[in-house]
Amino acid sequence: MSELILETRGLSKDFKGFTAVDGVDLRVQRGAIHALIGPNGAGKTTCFNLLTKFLEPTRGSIHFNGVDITGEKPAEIARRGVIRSFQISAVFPHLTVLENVRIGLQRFTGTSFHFWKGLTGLKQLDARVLALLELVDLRDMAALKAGDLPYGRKRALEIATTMAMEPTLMLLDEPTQGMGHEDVDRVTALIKRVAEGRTVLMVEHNMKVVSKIADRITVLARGAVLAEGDYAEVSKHPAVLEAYMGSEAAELQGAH
Amino acid sequence: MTDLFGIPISALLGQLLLGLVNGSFYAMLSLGLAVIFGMLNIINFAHGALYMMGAFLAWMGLEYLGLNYWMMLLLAPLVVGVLGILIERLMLQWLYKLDHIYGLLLTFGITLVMEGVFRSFYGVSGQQYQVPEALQGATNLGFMVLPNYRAWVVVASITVCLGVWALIEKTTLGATLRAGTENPKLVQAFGINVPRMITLTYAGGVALAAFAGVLAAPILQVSALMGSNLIIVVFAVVVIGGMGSILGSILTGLGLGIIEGLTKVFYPEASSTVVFVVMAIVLLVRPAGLFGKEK
Amino acid sequence: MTALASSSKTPLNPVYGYALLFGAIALLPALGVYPIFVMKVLCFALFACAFNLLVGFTGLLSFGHAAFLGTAAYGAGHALKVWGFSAPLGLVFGALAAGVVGLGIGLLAIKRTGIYFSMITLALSQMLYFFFLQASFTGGEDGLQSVPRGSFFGLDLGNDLTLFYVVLAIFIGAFWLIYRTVHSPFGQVLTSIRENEPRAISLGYDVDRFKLLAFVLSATLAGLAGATKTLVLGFATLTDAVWTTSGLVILMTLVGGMGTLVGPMVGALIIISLENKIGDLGKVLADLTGINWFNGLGESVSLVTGLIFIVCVLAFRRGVVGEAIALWDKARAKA
Amino acid sequence: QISGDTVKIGFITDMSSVYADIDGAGGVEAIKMAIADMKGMAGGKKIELIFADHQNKADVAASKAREWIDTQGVDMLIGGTNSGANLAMAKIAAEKKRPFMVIGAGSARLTNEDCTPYTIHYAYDTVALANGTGSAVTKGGGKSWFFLTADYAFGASLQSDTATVVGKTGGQVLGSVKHPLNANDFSSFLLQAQGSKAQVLGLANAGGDTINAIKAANEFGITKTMKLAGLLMFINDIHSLGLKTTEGMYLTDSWYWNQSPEAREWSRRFFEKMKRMPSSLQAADYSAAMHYLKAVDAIKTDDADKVIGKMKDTPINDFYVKGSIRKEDGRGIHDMFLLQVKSPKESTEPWDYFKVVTRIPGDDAFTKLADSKCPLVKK
Amino acid sequence: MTAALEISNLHAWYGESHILHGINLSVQKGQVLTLLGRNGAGRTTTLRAIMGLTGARKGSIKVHGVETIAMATHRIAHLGLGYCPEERGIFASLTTEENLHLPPRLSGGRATPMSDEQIYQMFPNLAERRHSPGTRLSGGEQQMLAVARILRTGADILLLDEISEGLAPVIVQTLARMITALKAQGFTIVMVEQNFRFAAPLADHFIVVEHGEVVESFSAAELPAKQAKLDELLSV
Ligand SMILES: Nc1ncnc2c1ncn2[C@@H]1O[C@H](COP(=O)(O)OP(=O)(O)OP(=O)(O)O)[C@@H](O)[C@H]1O
Ligand SMILES: Nc1ncnc2c1ncn2[C@@H]1O[C@H](COP(=O)(O)OP(=O)(O)OP(=O)(O)O)[C@@H](O)[C@H]1O
Ligand SMILES: [Mg+2]
Ligand SMILES: [Mg+2]
Repeated sequence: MSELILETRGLSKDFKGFTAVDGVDLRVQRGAIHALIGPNGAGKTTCFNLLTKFLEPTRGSIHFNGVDITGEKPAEIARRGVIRSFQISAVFPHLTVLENVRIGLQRFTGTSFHFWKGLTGLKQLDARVLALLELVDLRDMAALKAGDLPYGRKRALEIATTMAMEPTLMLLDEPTQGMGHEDVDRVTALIKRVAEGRTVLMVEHNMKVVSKIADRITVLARGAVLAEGDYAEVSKHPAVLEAYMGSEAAELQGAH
Repeated sequence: MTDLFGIPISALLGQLLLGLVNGSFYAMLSLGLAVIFGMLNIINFAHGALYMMGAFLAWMGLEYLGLNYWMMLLLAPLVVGVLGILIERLMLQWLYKLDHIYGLLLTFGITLVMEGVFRSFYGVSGQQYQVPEALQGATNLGFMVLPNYRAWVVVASITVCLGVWALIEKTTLGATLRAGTENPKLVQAFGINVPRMITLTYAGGVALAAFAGVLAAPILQVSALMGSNLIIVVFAVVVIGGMGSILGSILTGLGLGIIEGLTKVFYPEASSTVVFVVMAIVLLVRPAGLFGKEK
Repeated sequence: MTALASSSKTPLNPVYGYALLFGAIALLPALGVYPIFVMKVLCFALFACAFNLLVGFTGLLSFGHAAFLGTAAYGAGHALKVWGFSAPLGLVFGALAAGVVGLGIGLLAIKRTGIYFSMITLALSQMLYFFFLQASFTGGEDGLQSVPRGSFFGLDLGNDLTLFYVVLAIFIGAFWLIYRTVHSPFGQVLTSIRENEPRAISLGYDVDRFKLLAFVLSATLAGLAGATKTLVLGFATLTDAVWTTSGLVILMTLVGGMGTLVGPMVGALIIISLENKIGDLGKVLADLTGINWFNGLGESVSLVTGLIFIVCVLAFRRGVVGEAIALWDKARAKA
Repeated sequence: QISGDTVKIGFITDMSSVYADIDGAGGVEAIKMAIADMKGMAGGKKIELIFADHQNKADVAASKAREWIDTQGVDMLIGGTNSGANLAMAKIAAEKKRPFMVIGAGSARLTNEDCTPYTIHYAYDTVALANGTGSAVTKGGGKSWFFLTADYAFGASLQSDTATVVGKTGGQVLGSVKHPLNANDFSSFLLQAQGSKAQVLGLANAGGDTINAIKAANEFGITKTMKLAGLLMFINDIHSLGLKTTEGMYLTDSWYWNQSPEAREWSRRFFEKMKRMPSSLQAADYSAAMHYLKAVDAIKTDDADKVIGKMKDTPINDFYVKGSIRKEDGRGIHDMFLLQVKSPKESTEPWDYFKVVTRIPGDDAFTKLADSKCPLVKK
Repeated sequence: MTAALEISNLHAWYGESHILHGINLSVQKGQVLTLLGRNGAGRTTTLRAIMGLTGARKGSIKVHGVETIAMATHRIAHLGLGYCPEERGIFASLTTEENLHLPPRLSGGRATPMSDEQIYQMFPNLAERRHSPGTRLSGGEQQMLAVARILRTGADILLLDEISEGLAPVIVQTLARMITALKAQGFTIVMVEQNFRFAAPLADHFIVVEHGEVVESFSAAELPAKQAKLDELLSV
């Protein structure tokens, strides 16, 4: 298999004459943690929505593992192993933590349309669910309603559910947004841990997180790729400093 | 004389004109629904009942107060508008944060209550309302004799529809309304009392329904149930038009009136279903409706 | 869902609770309760439970469920009366007919959500209503009359009591199926779709197909209710198919508690009793208050129904059973 | 031996919907008048009346009837308006063996295909209306007809019954157009009717549809070129439309309050209570209740079969009609009247609406026994 | 003298995320305050909280001495606030001129409202495009429109969120001149800026926000002394 797990060519999205994503060529290496950064409204979330086909691209194509998936439906793409999380927390609030993760695993049993069956068949999945919860330190909370979890824990649960899908490519939209310091550190470590053996593409504003774990960074601005490289390269890139990190920061840096 | 599928062209013209009369009602009612939906995100099920109330007010005005048609054409929408304010302030405003479904259910409940009240006071066989003096008689158009009142209905409702359209598309007030549907929070941050604007929009929307009701009073029997069959057809009109544009709801309303009129000639049995058939077809081809925007 | 979730934590298995409930219902005729009334309530309870499967567990508010009740009522009636089907076959035929209609309407409506979905189901069911009004086999305004009861696997259904137990058995069977569906792998996916549809999609579920299956299931069960009603009352009329009946079933579910398993049953009981007894209630009120207007209350069912709707939407959204569960949860949280 | 020591009459009709004015509360009052005229007693026992609104729903009517018989000990049922509801009630009454007197429903099926030994169709039926209006109008010179027909079973049977009569009496049907039930607008259909150049427009519909059709016919000036004939209309419809709109229309009814001194006398009493003149149905409610109570009083039992026998044996002779109930199928046989609506000038007092054009003898008006489709009739 | 704007211990939430954790600041009449901080630090949220546009709010916000924490958004605005949002908030269904005329005159505004002529003089681009739909304007023009729109209302406290973002240097210079002019006219201004070079010469006072808290607060005079600290706080 090729080195590239995901590649987009000229990916664009217009909203009523306004181009939110403008000819983006994104190349994600297999096994990398790839960060997508950029100012607010740069088109990052829109990019995610295009990659998972929650939005229909206006132009351009998407290739996953060398296959053109531009024409596929969201659920099909998910079944290929491209699983996303959402910018705004996305758990199933009235299901328990355990059930939340089990929904993810359940799809592989092929019984999802079986309305006449009891839940006993699903119980056999519980061991795996608990193992996943262990991974995100949620095992103790397995019986709680997901809606009752503190915010940071919900994000962790979301990651566990995403993990249950055995994703080859995880798309995380601002996984640390709205979290306190300790939660941020925890989730950062968690992402690092779960990224082993798979590929992660994440949107993140917190540069601490990005600098710590991202292998590669793409900077978007006004819908187009502004720069690409590792953290050291990107953080020195003048255009990036200008558009995202602030040119004065550089000036200040230069000043001392 | 030339024929089309065995029907003389002149007769067909007459039927088209009559379809336009019915279409005027659809247009006015779906316009009100569209305005309300645009601002409040509520499907106003009570629209039919308020239309009925408009017709009743016309009748009551004449019966009890001796107020003539023209007075009531002004007063009935005002009274219903005030009722709309009460409905919005006392009930609807608590529902905006909830699923839109609750607005639909609440206004459905209001419909039942209003129909029940009018029914318990006036029965159902209906009241008689005369065509106003000035509009009695008919005009011979050559291909048909058109009662003057029906001509007035078309003129009045198209004028009102275009007026509302112009108000919304061309004035500051309309600009505020449009902005309010786009981004209510920001508009409020500019110091505009958006909740009050919403209340007044609702009042305006239902006043349109009442206006249609007064227009309908001399043509139809004024009865408690006159709105309840109409409203579902108007819903279908709204689905076909797509809730997006004001102009869309007007055009769809008029267009469907005409399609219905033609059906009455060629296949009268289907005249009550044709709207729904059109709806099914439109949904298959364009799920968002003719003028609607996706999502 | 909440009903089960909370009771599953208690040591008492909910199955015992249901057994107790149905046992009590089975005894009602012996206690002198009019069996036909109970059967009617059971039919509507089934109708409401089927409806609730869609709105309460899938989050889709259909405003056209009368279409399924009506289709099955006419279908079963025609099969029993004209084609001479046996009672069980007639019921199955009616339910399946409703299921097929459900598939058709579902395919058109499922693409949209929220109020659009409601309006489309409403309009399509109204179209079906006009069809029933005009089709010759329905008897138009007069309805399809004198449908024979026949026998059910050798049991003579002419006897009200026999019929009662058969209807109860059908109800229990259907309720079991609903219970099963809610607590099945399929039900889990439905719940997840209702709670967060985009998330469910991102987990690889083709939500439209799940919704469609839920819609067809709900239609079929609503059909079973309609077919059973025809069998009990001996006729099928336009009332079964008219849009106000769709409104009624929403009210039942709302009053009882959307998304609870027993709620719709309670709602059906309350609303049907109200329809039957409101005249008496009016007389009592008139005597108590001396206001003569109350005497006419019996003629104002729709007014009272409307008021209940308003009160429920504004102040009582969880319904009787929903509120009870909430109280219970609160009390236990304190303990 | 009177069951439950009371003679209990159950009256189920439309009290809140389209037909509420024609029968409804006024019907209840009429029956109460009958009970009062019996001094509240029949066969030495108290008479009781219970009534209910069926909201024009057959299922409500049937469930009520069944429940009353099963749990309230109702001895006799009077059925108000709505054929569907009455057909359903007839089934229950027959099953439970209770006399069932149909007043407000018009469907001739009640004594034809769906007849039972317990059904008495007392006041009128669509066949009688068709015979009355169809033959009288045709004979009176309205030779060519066009029908405006409500598109459901009842409308179709009204049309076909009338068309048959028109044909028999030498008239001709030029065409018809079906309109949906509860149509909101009739102008288009009327234009088609006008295009037919027929002399008579037969309105084979009921209630609100008839009313709206007549209004539109006036508006489009169709009343100037065509005669309107309402195939199922009552005085209350004329009342709500007004004479100006309905002037000159024909309709058939079993009774008119101003037709005789005794009728006037009873109607004044009714007017005292209801502030409106009675419809033929309300008069028939009184008459039917009275006929039943007198039978019970005479034979001192409320046993269904015996009372029915007695009622069929006794001629009816009151302010409502002079006639009888046919033994074989329970059809009430009496004269019918072809009425024409007066012009506003001709009307001298409130509710003075009709001229009696012809009296149609009962034997001509109703289905002949030979033509009956009732399985009970032995041929 | 009461401050034009005084905030103490302000907390704010978006749904369940707790964004502001006790912000304290105050601005005197006629002063320019600049909020600095990294992406996502909570500066925009501070402005939105002042207008009552976040979810729940707690603490105290006084505008000209009037407590507004429990007020409806439109009432807050009428105390004399003009808000220019980060996303600009140009209405797509309105023309440029309609956008400009949308905000009404504020009853409590103390500044002299600018006339259309004055505004068009300041932003000639807008005059040219007054009849085209709002979102057809270029990003820079949209930014001008968003600022211009609140100058007509008579608001004397302006909340400006990243107005220099995405604009060509010339326009940024125009804006800088405009702010200087406004300041001279007595306007009170609270700015959120990423562009330090733009903000530095304009502001009387600086505040650095980090994770929803004020971590530094100093006046323009202290700027050179704080440079190193700032550098650390804002560095990426
Ligand atoms: N459905 C839509 N219709 C119209 N415009 C949209 C739509 N969705 C997004 N946009 C616009 O597209 C642009 C990019 O939005 P997007 O959500 O992708 O930004 P982002 O990079 O994720 O920003 P943030 O960091 O604030 O989340 C924004 O200007 C936004 O307003
Ligand atoms: N509507 C919202 N819902 C949930 N979280 C939000 C919302 N808007 C902003 N946030 C989060 O609140 C935090 C503070 O955001 P804010 O917009 O105030 O940052 P900022 O300092 O203005 O940065 P910048 O504008 O440069 O991104 C961020 O983590 C952001 O993701
Ligand atoms: Mg985003
Ligand atoms: Mg910001």
